[in-house]
Amino acid sequence: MNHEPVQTPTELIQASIHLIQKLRTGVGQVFKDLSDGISEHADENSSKEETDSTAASSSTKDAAKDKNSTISSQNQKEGSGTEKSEDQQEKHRAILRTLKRSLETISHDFSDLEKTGGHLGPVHMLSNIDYLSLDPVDKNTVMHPQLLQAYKWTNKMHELANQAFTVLSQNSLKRTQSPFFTSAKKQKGSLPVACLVPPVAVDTFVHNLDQSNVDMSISISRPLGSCGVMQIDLKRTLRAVVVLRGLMIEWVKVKGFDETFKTEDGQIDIWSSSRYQVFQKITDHAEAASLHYYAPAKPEIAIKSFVLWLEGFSTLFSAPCHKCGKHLQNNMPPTWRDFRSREPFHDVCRM
Amino acid sequence: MMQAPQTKEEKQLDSSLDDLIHRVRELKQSIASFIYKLENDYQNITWPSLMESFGVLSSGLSTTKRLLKTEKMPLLRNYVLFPILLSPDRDPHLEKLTEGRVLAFNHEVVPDYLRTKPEPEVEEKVQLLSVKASSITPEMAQKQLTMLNKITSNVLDLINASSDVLDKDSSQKNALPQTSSASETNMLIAAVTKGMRLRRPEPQVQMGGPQMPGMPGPPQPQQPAPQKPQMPGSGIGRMQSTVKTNIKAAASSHPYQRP
Amino acid sequence: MEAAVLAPSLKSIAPQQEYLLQGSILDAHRDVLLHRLRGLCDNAENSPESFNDYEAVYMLRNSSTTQQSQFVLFRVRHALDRPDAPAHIRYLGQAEVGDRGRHTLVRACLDVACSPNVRDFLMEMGFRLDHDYVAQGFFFHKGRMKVTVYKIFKLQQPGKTDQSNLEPLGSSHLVELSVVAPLGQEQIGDDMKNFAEQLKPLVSLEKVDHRRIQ
Amino acid sequence: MGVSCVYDYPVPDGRSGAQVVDVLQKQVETMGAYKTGNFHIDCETYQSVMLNSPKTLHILHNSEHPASCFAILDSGNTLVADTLFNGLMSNLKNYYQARKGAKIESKGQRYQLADFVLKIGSVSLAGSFKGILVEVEYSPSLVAMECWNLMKELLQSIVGNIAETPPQTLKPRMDETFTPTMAMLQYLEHFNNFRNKAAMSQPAR
Repeated sequence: MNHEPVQTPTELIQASIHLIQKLRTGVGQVFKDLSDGISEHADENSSKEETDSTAASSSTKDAAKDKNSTISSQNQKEGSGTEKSEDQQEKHRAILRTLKRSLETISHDFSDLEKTGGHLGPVHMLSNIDYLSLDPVDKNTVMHPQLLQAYKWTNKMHELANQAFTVLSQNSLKRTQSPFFTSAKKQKGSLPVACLVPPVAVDTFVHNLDQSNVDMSISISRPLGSCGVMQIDLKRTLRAVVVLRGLMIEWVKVKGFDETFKTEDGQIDIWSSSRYQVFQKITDHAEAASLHYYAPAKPEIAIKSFVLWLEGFSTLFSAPCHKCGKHLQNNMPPTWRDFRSREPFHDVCRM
Repeated sequence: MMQAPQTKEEKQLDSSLDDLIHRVRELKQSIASFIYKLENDYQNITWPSLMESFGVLSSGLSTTKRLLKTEKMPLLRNYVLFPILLSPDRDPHLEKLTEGRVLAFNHEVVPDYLRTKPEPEVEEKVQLLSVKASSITPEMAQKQLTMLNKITSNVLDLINASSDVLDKDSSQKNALPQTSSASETNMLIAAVTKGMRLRRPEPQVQMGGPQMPGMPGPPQPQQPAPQKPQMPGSGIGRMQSTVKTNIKAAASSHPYQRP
Repeated sequence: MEAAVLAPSLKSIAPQQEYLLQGSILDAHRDVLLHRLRGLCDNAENSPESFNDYEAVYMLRNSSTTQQSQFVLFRVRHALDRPDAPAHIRYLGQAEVGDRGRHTLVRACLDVACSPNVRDFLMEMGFRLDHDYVAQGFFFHKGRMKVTVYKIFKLQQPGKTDQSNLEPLGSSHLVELSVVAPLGQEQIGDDMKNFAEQLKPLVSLEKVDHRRIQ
Repeated sequence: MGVSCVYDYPVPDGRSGAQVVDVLQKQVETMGAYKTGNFHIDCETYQSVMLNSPKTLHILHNSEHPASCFAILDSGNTLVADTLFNGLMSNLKNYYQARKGAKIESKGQRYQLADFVLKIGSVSLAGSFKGILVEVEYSPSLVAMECWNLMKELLQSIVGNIAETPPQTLKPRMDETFTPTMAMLQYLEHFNNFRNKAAMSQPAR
């Protein structure tokens, strides 16, 4: 319609879509006019038949035959119809006029569309994904809808992450006193100390730990790559598995002495819980302890004190609660050991 | 009067067609079971059972052929099958009749199913071959035949000669190594079932003769030393031969125990 | 649950029978046989399973003079190469040769896994050690058929099962083809016969009458 | 399998065994225990025939270990084997014969209370009621010495002062790692006591 010099491709496409819609209504109008004209023509023929059947017979046949045919033949018929009468002729002329007008609109619209279309360059492919949409058999592959879905999700996630970031950055909650989180610059070197310890150093450390603890047998293996899995047997009381990242405790699980950390095919199973309530409880406490003793600056001390604390459970079944003096509370032995004194307490007697 | 012979003929046709359908169905069943066996039970199939299946199939085919040639069978080729209606729609009756193989009696399947001659291409090929065959003169054919015979007999000779050699080889191979020996088998079985040649000298004494009531049995194998003095004593007064063998056996075990 | 609770001692024990064919192969040709068995049996893709068992045969006999000839043998076996596997007691009945129509030896067979103190326990029950040996070899299975190819070793000094103390018995491996199944499954005999045919002429597996062997 | 202690719970005069069992069950249920099915322990006794020194062999089964059977000699030497061991015994019938009317069993409800397993069983010898055995098992622990005091606390709330000391059979093995065999030995001791009592009262009548 109008071509401004700088039009974005999207605008162009929108304009052409608009034009196509216009064109379609125009064409629809033409067909409507035509069908109107034909029906009038047919009416008029049938009324004629009574009076002048022979003369009209040929033209009726034509009309019947051409009912579904093209515009050109229609026009001929219109022409044949004009001879009938003056009144009729006037009507036909009006129909023809409207038809002509509609056709003119169409050709005008069409040339407009052509012009706009000329400005439309080829679609620029941004990435390989765009070619996917060109695949004619996209119905067979679900990739494209999935991609769209994934795109939507990533967008959404990005948005949410941004929001979360703004919310969290306002909140200055700090879990540890470690200066690493408060001033990142100064402490850059502290992180590697804790978790980037070479495996050999970890092995010797664990070995020394094993030597220094009489009641415990500690062994380390690396079934998961660089992460060390420390297995601790404490007397005949419990077994624990501790997953280390460097010298940082990442995961603790405690089980009974008659249970195993091996799966059926001999792999180490760090996930399954003990079938006994006591050791499920102790697992919870041990996780709390691993956080309590967490000290990224001095990882060796952290592990040592954790192991020392764990050793306190050697009297799990024999020591009464320090507070209430009983063995059982809720049919459970004292499952808590104080972080400092390692004195046994029931879960409920801690307060 | 006109009706009678016609119905008779029709009846005959009906019955013979029924017969034929019956035969073909049987044949089809045996083929199906054979295919099933091949596909699902191929581990257990044996050559004789395979041949048996083939036998069943071929006998079924020949009975069908015989049936077609009997007197009672009207000349089927005199009947014309004329498809009256072709329809692109699914025909459940036809589907049932053909066990789901032909879904509709339409333009696609009719030429295949009602064909009485081979396909044009095949006909062309047959034509070509027959022309080629007729173009060869009898003399030429004779010549080629003798040539072929000559070559075949040559090859046969070659195979026979080498097979003699091979046979000789394999018979030699079979003759040479003795892979098992009956005496060894017996000895090993005796050892496993009755403990022969496995017993220690001491228990052998007990086995040799009846045990004295109240006499303590042989001590556990973990304490070989105290067994020693017992050995000759328990043998005394029993069979001389066992004593001898025992002394021998004990003597032979000494060198191992001293150091 | 209920079934387990209701009188476990009264659970009926289906009498198991061992169908057995025996033969032997000279040591020099053992690998040929192993190769063939590997092809014939299941799990051809794995290398044959080996075993190294110590078997001690314990005897219980009446102390009264009248029934001297009566005795019961318990065969106690444990794996030397797998210390965590349980020991087991095996009771074998008299092998029946049967008539010509039967292809295999048939004998009663009872296998009971048990705790490792079984030797002391049997001694205390009144059993006496009759003889012992070490069996080293390979084990195959095809369906429920079991094939063992093993060598028997005498213990030069009692109680020691390390390799230096072992003295091979004869120069052949014993080959046994056996199936343990409930009584009355005679078609197993046919299967075993067919299998044995395929090992000929390398080994001829036969039903060897144990009573005739001296 | 943890440490377990078996006690003979006395039936007072004038009360039937069923009543006492009922009271015990109510008591245990008020403590918070819930039923986890039934249990069954039986014992058959074999006597040696024509061996130089007479021997007794007890064969016990425990529904807690349904695939196993415990063969116990007088000395306490115990063999744990498959239940097929019964089949072996039938092959030894010329040497060991089952004592007639000596089959004794304990059966009843099994309860779970946190990590404790409680079993209240009524004992019957050849079909007639003889007494009540209460078994308390503390599953997580494997050493009787360590958890005895802890178990005593629970035991005394169920069976009272009978549980002042550990069971006789357990005393010498307090520091050993507990095995199912030790529980079976306790049961056997109680079973033998019941039998002796029955044998003593029999001639009197």
